[in-house]
Amino acid sequence: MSLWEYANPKKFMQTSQAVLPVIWGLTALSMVVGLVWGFFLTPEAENFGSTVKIIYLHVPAAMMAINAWVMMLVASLIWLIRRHHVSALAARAAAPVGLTMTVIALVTGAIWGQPMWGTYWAWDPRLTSFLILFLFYLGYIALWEAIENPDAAADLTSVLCIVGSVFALLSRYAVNFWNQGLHQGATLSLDKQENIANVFWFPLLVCMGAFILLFVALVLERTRTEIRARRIKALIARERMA
Amino acid sequence: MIALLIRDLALAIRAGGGFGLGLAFFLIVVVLVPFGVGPESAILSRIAPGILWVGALLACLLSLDRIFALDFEDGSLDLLATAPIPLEGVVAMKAAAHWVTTGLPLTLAAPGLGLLLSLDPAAYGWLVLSLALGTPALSMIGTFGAALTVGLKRGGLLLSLLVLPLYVPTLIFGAEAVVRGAAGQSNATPLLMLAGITLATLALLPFAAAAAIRINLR
Amino acid sequence: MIALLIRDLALAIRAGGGFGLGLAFFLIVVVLVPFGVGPESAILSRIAPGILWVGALLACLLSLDRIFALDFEDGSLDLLATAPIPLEGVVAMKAAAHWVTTGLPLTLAAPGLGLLLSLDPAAYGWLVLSLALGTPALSMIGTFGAALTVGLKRGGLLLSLLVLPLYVPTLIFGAEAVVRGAAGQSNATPLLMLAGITLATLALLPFAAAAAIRINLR
Amino acid sequence: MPPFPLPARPPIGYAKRMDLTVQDLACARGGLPVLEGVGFTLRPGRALMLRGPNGIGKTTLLRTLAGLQPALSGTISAPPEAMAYAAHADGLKPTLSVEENLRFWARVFGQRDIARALDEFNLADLAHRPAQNLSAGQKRRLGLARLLVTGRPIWVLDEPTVSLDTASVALFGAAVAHHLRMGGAALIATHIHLGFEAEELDLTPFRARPRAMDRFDEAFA
Amino acid sequence: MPPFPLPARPPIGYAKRMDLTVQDLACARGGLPVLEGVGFTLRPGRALMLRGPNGIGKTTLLRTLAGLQPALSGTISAPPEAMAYAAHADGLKPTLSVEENLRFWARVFGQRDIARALDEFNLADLAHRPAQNLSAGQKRRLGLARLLVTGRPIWVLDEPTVSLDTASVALFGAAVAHHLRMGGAALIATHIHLGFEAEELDLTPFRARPRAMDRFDEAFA
Amino acid sequence: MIPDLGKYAGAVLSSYAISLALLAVLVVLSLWRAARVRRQLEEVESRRTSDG
Ligand code: HEM
Ligand SMILES: Nc1ncnc2c1ncn2[C@@H]1O[C@H](COP(=O)(O)OP(=O)(O)OP(=O)(O)O)[C@@H](O)[C@H]1O
Ligand SMILES: Nc1ncnc2c1ncn2[C@@H]1O[C@H](COP(=O)(O)OP(=O)(O)OP(=O)(O)O)[C@@H](O)[C@H]1O
Ligand SMILES: [Mg+2]
Ligand SMILES: [Mg+2]
Repeated sequence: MSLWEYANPKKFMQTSQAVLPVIWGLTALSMVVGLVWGFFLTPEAENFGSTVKIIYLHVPAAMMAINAWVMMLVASLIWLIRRHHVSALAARAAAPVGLTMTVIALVTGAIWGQPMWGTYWAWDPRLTSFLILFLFYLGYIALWEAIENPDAAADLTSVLCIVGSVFALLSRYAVNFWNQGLHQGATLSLDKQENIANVFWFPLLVCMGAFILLFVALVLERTRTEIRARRIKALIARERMA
Repeated sequence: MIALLIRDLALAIRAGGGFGLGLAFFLIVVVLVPFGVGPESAILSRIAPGILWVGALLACLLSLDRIFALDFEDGSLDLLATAPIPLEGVVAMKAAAHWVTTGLPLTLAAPGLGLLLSLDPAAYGWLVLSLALGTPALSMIGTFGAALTVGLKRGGLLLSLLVLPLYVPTLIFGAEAVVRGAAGQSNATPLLMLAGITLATLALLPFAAAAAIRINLR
Repeated sequence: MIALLIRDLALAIRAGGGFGLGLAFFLIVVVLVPFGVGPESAILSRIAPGILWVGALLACLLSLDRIFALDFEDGSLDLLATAPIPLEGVVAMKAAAHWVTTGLPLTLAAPGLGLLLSLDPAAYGWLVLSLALGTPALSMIGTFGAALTVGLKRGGLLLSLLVLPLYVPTLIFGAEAVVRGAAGQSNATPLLMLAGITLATLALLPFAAAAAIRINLR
Repeated sequence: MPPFPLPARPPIGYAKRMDLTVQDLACARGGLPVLEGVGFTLRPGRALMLRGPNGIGKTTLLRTLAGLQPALSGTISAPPEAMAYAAHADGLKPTLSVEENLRFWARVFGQRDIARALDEFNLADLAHRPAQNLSAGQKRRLGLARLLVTGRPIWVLDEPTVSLDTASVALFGAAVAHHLRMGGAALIATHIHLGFEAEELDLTPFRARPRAMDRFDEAFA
Repeated sequence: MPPFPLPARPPIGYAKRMDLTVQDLACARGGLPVLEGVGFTLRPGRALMLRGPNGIGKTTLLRTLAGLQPALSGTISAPPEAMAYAAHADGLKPTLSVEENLRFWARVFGQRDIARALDEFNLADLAHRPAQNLSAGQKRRLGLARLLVTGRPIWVLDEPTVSLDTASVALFGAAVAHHLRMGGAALIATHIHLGFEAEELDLTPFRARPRAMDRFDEAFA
Repeated sequence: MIPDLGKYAGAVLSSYAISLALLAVLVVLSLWRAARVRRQLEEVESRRTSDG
């Protein structure tokens, strides 16, 4: 059995119906565990004070904001190459989720910035590229909303997503070139696990897992909604023709 | 295909100043900024390269929706799509016409406007060079955005929303090239990047734009 | 006449974000400026009030051509001109709809964008107040400009040219009110002037705009 | 909001039967006289077909009558407020539904009832469809239905049956007939036969003659 | 300027006589099937009138044939490059003169001669008039004259005689007749009689039937 | 119960509040629209089957 079979709407509806309750359950569980652990049960960090607790929201949200765009890019490519409708609709479903994640990362970062850097906003490269990502999400969603023919909208947003990805990468490089910033780097790098104490690291891992699960759950749920909406549209049109 | 370029230029001239309008808008933005920011020349000269680049970009932006919308409304685009010239060529010609009517005049006029903002004398050459390298990319990217939104009535604002993020790298490298050049630092990297962006967009975006138009017409 | 206001608002919402787009453009302008000017917050905070006002003005400007052009193209304007409501009322309603969809959201969003430009904390209140007082004038003046250019295909750029000079007083008093307010100086004069401009344009321009439309229709 | 005059003119119902008498009318297009010496009378209950080759000035004449442009000279007995004008552009908003479009125009003209208009032009099935999803003929039907919600006695129509199929032309004919029976009148510019009887007026004899121009003030028509 | 492929397809002259055979064609509008099972053959020298009530899908069918939108299924024997499409919008630039408009389209289609086109549609007098100063019917004549400068054998026309007076309809009929004599073919959607003989095809039987939809994958046309 | 957050309490609490509120809005809107669309679909389907 090929993996592509899940791209069949009917198969997708069946499978997602079966797994969704489980995913929602796991999401709730891990979200509660991660956030409670992070918020109540972790100590303060040396140079961050209690603000370190923001990390449990900030980092997972930032991670998912980027990952959501990558997922949309992949889904767009699948739609353009293999014309699986579910793929196009999944990209559409993911965009508002990614947008929300971007907003959360921006807002928590801004709030964190006030005590740490003495300002809500600085034109740091990472912050700036997030702002640009936010604009890309807005444009992508606005284009979906603006086009009435669903297939044309899927095609055009896919083209935009691909071209936009290239320009987003380019912007990232340009912004780095433009301003070397303040944002946390290697001092607390997650890549070098030695630098972050396990007390912070484990709840953070749980929170990242929770955000991933939440993303999957929301995208599945919203894709199902989009498929149903398409079916309603088709059925009403048939009624009209009859 | 050349016929298309000639026609577009003729239309721009007939419309009563296709050349002049973008320029005039540029002028006005540059004039408005001192009204908003205040007249101190120290500050103005500090922000001049950036404002000039942002102004050029906005002037470019404002004329984007003309690129295809008129042709779409009067049916020309349908006819061009069925004509024996490749749509990619049509798109490239449209971008070229847009550049000749906006990017080129903006580049030529920028030094004059630099005066108004007390631009550092050392920066004039770099300003013109960076605009000359960067504005073709602005036109081409804008043409792509216009192709995406061609079916939409008065999609002008949506068009801006789609296009402006795409303009970010060009703007950054452009302004940076002027600032560094004026400060006597090496600005080879931003200039090379600018040239690279222009070449890459000119080579690739016509295909994406033509695809978008085909989708929008059906 | 209320029916017209309601319809225009409904159209703005249906069109997929009549409210959102002007706002998005405002955001983008504000984001672009630092790319051009550089990230130093001292400079940004110095030019923030001016840039915010210029940005609001440009966002307003970009949506002006929607005011009458669509109604002209689809014949609605002919029909409205022969309908039993005075054209002056139509114009006023159009300006009101424009303000609700752009001026109002811009005013509300301005403080958030002030953050991005490290606006002086003392300036936030004055920024909102001056925008609230000034944006109705921007909409009304813009409606007048749109009425002047209504017959022209894609007269967007010409429209900008006509309207921008008319915007200058509003811009100067608006930005000045913020700057003085933030510096703790008295800004009663610019605020009064702003209010005066708004009231005068609201009282007089509908007549001029209606006359312009009548001329353009024949 | 600025103060503006409230609608001074009361909507004129069919109750007020109204003659349309045009005398020695001259009208111009793009600054050049197109027609001159046009005269006719249209009584309540009658329809008049305007005929004439392309470019003679039918559209110009109708726009002048509807009050959209001033006449060069001559008199028009009925005020523009008595006329409902319908031209090529139907004044439809693509994103509004058929019903919303019609309801809007009804409210603008101070009317309430749109059911009859939907009915007479067989639009009830399409009532909730956005106007942008209509075919050319369906749009046109909606544009004509608008006439019924204006409540005005004199219809001034410019090529009303463009894009209509035979069935729809018949609907239109019935609507006009009903309008005439109620005491209305209709002035219709068209090139084709509409399937109902009416007087005809050929505009060819009224083509404006180029006048001798030997004084500068005559350059300003 | 980027490198782009030069026009690979040579303009197809009437010399190459071409059948248009359509088999079992289905086409969609706004993502919904409108027509299905459409089939006909159009031979050189023949004209075919498409008939059908408003909204049946004539415009959709013609756009599909002209290559502007993909067919859902079915085959079309002639390539889009053999067809000249003309619809409601004439593709005219208001600020260019009649002659300039025509010359532009001639160059785009690789032709030179526009005199015959001006002549056949009686546009010679208007040649230097900007298109925006034309009346509705004059614009339409210019739009039709464009067909003559495409040099393409199959004309695909959507309601070509809208706004035309009787004399102009006759000009159009003569132009079509000449085109057919030269070995061309014409496919014309219209609601009215055009004054010359042609086979007719009523599209009503091909209206797409709502199919049973009980599986989700069928929601996607 | 709430841990002592010191002088940063405002920052930490507000970022938690805002983030959770945003997530809640997203989840609620998604589920709400899902339910609404499901209901609509059922209605359309039943209309179809009852019509024959
Ligand atoms: C609006 C402002 C901010 C934005 C948009 C932002 C964005 C990001 C992004 C994109 C990441 C990378 C996540 C990943 O790759 O997995 C990140 C990580 C992180 N951010 Fe922020 N950030 C902001 C402000 C702040 C502030 C003010 C602080 C604290 C002083 C902070 C501390 C961190 C830490 C500790 C990490 C994880 C370490 C790392 O991956 O390098 N951020 N943020
Ligand atoms: N702006 C203009 N300047 C000069 N002449 C114009 C202008 N606009 C139109 N005309 C001319 O005015 C004349 C009258 O045009 P009008 O549209 O009234 O004709 P019409 O009788 O409605 O024709 P049709 O049957 O083709 O619609 C035409 O000959 C036209 O060429
Ligand atoms: N975007 C859309 N979405 C759904 N249906 C549409 C859309 N656009 C058009 N339709 C419908 O598709 C059908 C075919 O339209 P088309 O324009 O091809 O008809 P037509 O035969 O040309 O009619 P006419 O004689 O009125 O021009 C119509 O019933 C129309 O309502
Ligand atoms: Mg006419
Ligand atoms: Mg049609």
